[in-house]
Amino acid sequence: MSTMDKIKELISLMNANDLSEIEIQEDTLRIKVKKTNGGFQPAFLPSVPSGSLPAPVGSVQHPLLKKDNLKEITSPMVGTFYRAATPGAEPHVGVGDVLDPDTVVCVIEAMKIINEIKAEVTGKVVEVLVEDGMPVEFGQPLFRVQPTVSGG
Amino acid sequence: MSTMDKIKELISLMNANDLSEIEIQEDTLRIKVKKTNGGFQPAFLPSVPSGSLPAPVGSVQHPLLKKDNLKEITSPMVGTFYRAATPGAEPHVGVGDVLDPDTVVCVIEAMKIINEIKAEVTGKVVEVLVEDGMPVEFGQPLFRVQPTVSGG
Amino acid sequence: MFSRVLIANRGEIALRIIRACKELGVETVAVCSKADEGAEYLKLADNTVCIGPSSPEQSYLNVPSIISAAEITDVEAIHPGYGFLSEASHFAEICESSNITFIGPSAKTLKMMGDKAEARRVAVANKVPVLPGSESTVTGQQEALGIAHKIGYPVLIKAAAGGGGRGIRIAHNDASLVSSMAVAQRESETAFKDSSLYIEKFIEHACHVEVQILADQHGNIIHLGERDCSLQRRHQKLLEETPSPSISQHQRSELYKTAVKLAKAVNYVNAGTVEFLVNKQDGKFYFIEMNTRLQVEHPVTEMVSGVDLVKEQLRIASGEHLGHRQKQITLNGVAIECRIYAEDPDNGFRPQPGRITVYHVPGGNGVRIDSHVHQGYEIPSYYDSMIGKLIVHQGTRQEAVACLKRALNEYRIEGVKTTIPLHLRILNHPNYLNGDVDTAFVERLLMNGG
Amino acid sequence: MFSRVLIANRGEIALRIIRACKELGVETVAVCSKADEGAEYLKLADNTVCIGPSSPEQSYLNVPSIISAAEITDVEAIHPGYGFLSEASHFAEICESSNITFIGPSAKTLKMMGDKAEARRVAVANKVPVLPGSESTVTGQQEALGIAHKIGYPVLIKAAAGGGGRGIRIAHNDASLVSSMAVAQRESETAFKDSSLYIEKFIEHACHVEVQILADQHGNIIHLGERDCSLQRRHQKLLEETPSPSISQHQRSELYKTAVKLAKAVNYVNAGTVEFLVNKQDGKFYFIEMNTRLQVEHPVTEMVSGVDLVKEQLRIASGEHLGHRQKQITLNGVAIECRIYAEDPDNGFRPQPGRITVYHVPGGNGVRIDSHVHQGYEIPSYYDSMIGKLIVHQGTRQEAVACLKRALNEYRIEGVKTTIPLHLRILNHPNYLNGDVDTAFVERLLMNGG
Repeated sequence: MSTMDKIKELISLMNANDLSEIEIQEDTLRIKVKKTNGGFQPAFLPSVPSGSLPAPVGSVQHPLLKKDNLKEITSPMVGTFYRAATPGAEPHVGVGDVLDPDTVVCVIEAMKIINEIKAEVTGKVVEVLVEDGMPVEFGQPLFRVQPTVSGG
Repeated sequence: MSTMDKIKELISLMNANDLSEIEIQEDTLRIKVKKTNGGFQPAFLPSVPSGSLPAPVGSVQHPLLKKDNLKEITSPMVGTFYRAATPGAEPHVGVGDVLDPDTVVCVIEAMKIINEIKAEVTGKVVEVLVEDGMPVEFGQPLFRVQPTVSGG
Repeated sequence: MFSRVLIANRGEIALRIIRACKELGVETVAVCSKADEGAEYLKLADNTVCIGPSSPEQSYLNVPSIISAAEITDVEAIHPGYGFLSEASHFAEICESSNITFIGPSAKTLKMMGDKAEARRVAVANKVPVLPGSESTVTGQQEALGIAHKIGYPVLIKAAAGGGGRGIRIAHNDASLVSSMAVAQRESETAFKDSSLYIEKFIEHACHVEVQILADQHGNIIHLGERDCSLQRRHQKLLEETPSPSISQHQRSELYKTAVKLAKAVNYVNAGTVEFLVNKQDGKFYFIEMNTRLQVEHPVTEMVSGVDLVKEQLRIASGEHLGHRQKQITLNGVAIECRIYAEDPDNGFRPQPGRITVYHVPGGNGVRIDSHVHQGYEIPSYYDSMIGKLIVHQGTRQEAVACLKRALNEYRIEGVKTTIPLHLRILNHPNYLNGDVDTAFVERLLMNGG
Repeated sequence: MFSRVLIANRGEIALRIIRACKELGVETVAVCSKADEGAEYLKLADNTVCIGPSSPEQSYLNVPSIISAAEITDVEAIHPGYGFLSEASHFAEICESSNITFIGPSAKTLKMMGDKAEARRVAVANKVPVLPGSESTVTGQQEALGIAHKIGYPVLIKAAAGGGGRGIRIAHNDASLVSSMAVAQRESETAFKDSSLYIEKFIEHACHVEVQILADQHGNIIHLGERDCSLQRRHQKLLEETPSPSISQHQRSELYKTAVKLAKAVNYVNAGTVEFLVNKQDGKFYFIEMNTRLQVEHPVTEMVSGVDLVKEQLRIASGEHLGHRQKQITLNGVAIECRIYAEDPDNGFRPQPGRITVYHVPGGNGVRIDSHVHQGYEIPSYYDSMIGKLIVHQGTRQEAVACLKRALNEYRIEGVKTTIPLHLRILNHPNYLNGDVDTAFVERLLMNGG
């Protein structure tokens, strides 16, 4: 078995068995296996569901899609997301549109200023993740894009 | 057995035994097994070393001896351990003495009352664990005995 | 002050006493059963002695073993905590005869106030109002029925040697009196080796208000205000607060006067609590009993008075004068305590022994936590299921309730179920917020589902 | 009162403000950087907005992002906590122009008191004693040397825009003045984009005593006693207490009067702190600066006064009258705070980011914990290394020290090293016990080895 295969098998073993650490040393054989530490990640009770910031549309992560090398365009700022520069106008982009890095995909209004957001990726829009007029936070995924040049 | 098979067996051992860590080193054999800790056992800093209760003589456990089916005679009460009924008298028993269940092995003084402690086991005294005149707590090992009838 | 003290108890109250001793520079000897051996809170004591197997009878109630542990560690005094041997006059007597100071009242006082019928006689003799009922202990059925007919149903049946809500039953008619008596006597015989009972009038809408007393060996007696412990489930306290939201200033000062009068009459020494039942309909109050020990709920008094009751107990027992005069005591703000039990609310609040896999406690302004547990702690099945107390202190009752709610929501306990959701239900109930509660409030809440 | 407030801060102080808001029934919006995203304390807020990457400049100091977060969540007010934007007048101005209440003094006050030279002029004009030194900011070397020669060495070099001990240096002669100035200016330029400094006389044996002020929008100003913050390491506070063990009753009341006079002179509104240096040799005191915000060490004042400073800040900012008059304020007992830092004492007290694998905090009577961490918490490397504050409250200083020691010994933290052993060293030092400390005490202690 190759080293890579061994590592892969170890990782799947870890995932399947809730381990946190495996250590091997093969010459005079040294093995170390560690279970995930029952310590707790969530220290506090979950608070009431958020009132003002609605969950972004389709914000649930799709690991399978992600594996298919989809890229996300995320918000570089906090503000209000608009698909078009002016109310009633056509959205800058929609599903199926082809983007180059300079394509303006939306605008985000912050402190009364309209900021144009560029794709910064080449590809095709697969999904629009935020509804028009909704607030977005820093780093929030806005679009999911199938890149045409390089994989993720 | 292959390394991978070894690991798999170790993992199933861990799952079956609620262990958090196993460490093996095969040349001059090093094994380390850890029980699931989850949080932590020692919740508080260790306090200052105990003042009044001295560590009993030879109270450090000898796992190898234990494996050899040695039995312990433990204290059934809190009090002061005396090897003889009266000061200066011969100890009830010593290393090498053969005991039957009714043999008085020592006395423990509690609340000014002298309590005779019986062996409750058949065998030969291998070790006396507490020095004459020292305080003992409930369950504290007093003698180590090699049983002659049945194993541990 | 003593140089070394043995703590004849376990869990949170043992830790509470260890902490007080440490702050006073007193060395501590903790005792433990086999079930508690190795528990982390014991490591905070200077010394630990294992005194017996897991069952309380063979360990924390095992007088010879505890006395023997005290002798081999050469302590000067024993703090009994609450429960277990804290009100056992024979234990206090043996301490006295072994030249060990029992941190509490004298064996004589324990005996007098521990016998509820005797306590009642003392109260009556001192013009302290008592509930209509049997004047001494009752063992016969006919006698019990006669009393019940005289005072009228419903009546309360109490084990003379009971405590902590054990051995208390309500009877609404002759049949239930007869059957309840039988059960109560059997229970009491098992728990306390004493089957004598007494019977008193049961007040349907009452609140439970108790006054904290401190008295030194030199005749000084003060009170530290009251605690309202009306929120009970199966006669076991769940939430306590001070001041009581149910009584007037006039009632309050009457209760204080009465409690101090009674304590003086019996030459009371050390910390004690005089319990009263207040009839919410006519405002009359009645002496129930005197608890001759530290109470579980003592922290609420500490929060509003700034007086450390356990340190005071140690000072009093070592012969010091009370450090505070009555007029120096000011009671500031409101304090509320929630007793957190490891119990399964979906299963009749059955105690849930087991391992606490996640444990994180609230903090911040006005929050106090008294607990011996930690992440990874294994709750033994042999003892009380209380895993800790959350106490808050704020300027007003409204603020205290708000603080308590936010603190309860910060708790993070996994591995065992707790009474935290029940506490939140109580705190969110409009009647609780209005101070409109009585001793049956919690049972009514639970009967109304959810 | 506001219905929704945004908290422009992180860590323990963000949690402190969330708790106060919850207790007042105010909805909270927490903001966070990418490094703090998902942190457990954020889940106690009603809402969280990620405002930028991990670096403070792009997140917690990012004004447009914070204002934008406030706008999309429709809050009425912003609480800035301490540090970050808490004393930034431009931020307060933008809040004002965006119709968002900045919870703190006006932008004008922030600007005036934030400019140390201006603050000094205001003090002098109001006959508040100040240290001999530069009357305004200094940038030139010759000017600095001239002042140093006039007031005599040693002198202190301070960044005009500094805070939290940053940008402070001592010079004992011309050469060290010249080199220290260069470093201080470079540091200050990087940190605050402002290289102006000022210079003042350095007092060798001084204690740092500060007075807590509360003022409403209706002209009512009160003080809540002082805090002694002499125990510092690299000009960063380590342990704070109230009352100060170093000043007399007379000095105390003089300090209170002076602080209130200054606050009145600048029409101060909200919570503020007037800092003084007290010369231990002649007892004279000097105004240093006014901190126009909540202080890290505010809990010690809360413990002795019973006043919740954060709730008061919210009340004041929402236009309410002060809930307390000066004569209603009584300061009870002694409170001490230890700031627990995740730092490696064997490695020059370098901050130790990393995962806290074991975390158990002390509890019991008189103990308060303010902390946002928990078992499993990952300390980010971008921010302050303080992981929590332990505050104790007792009747006397001796009791407070005893309580603090037993509480520090109950802490159980693994995965990162902390300053707890250093705190214990301080508390066990005879000079500390005697109250014989000054601002150089800790440095001397550390120089005297292991």
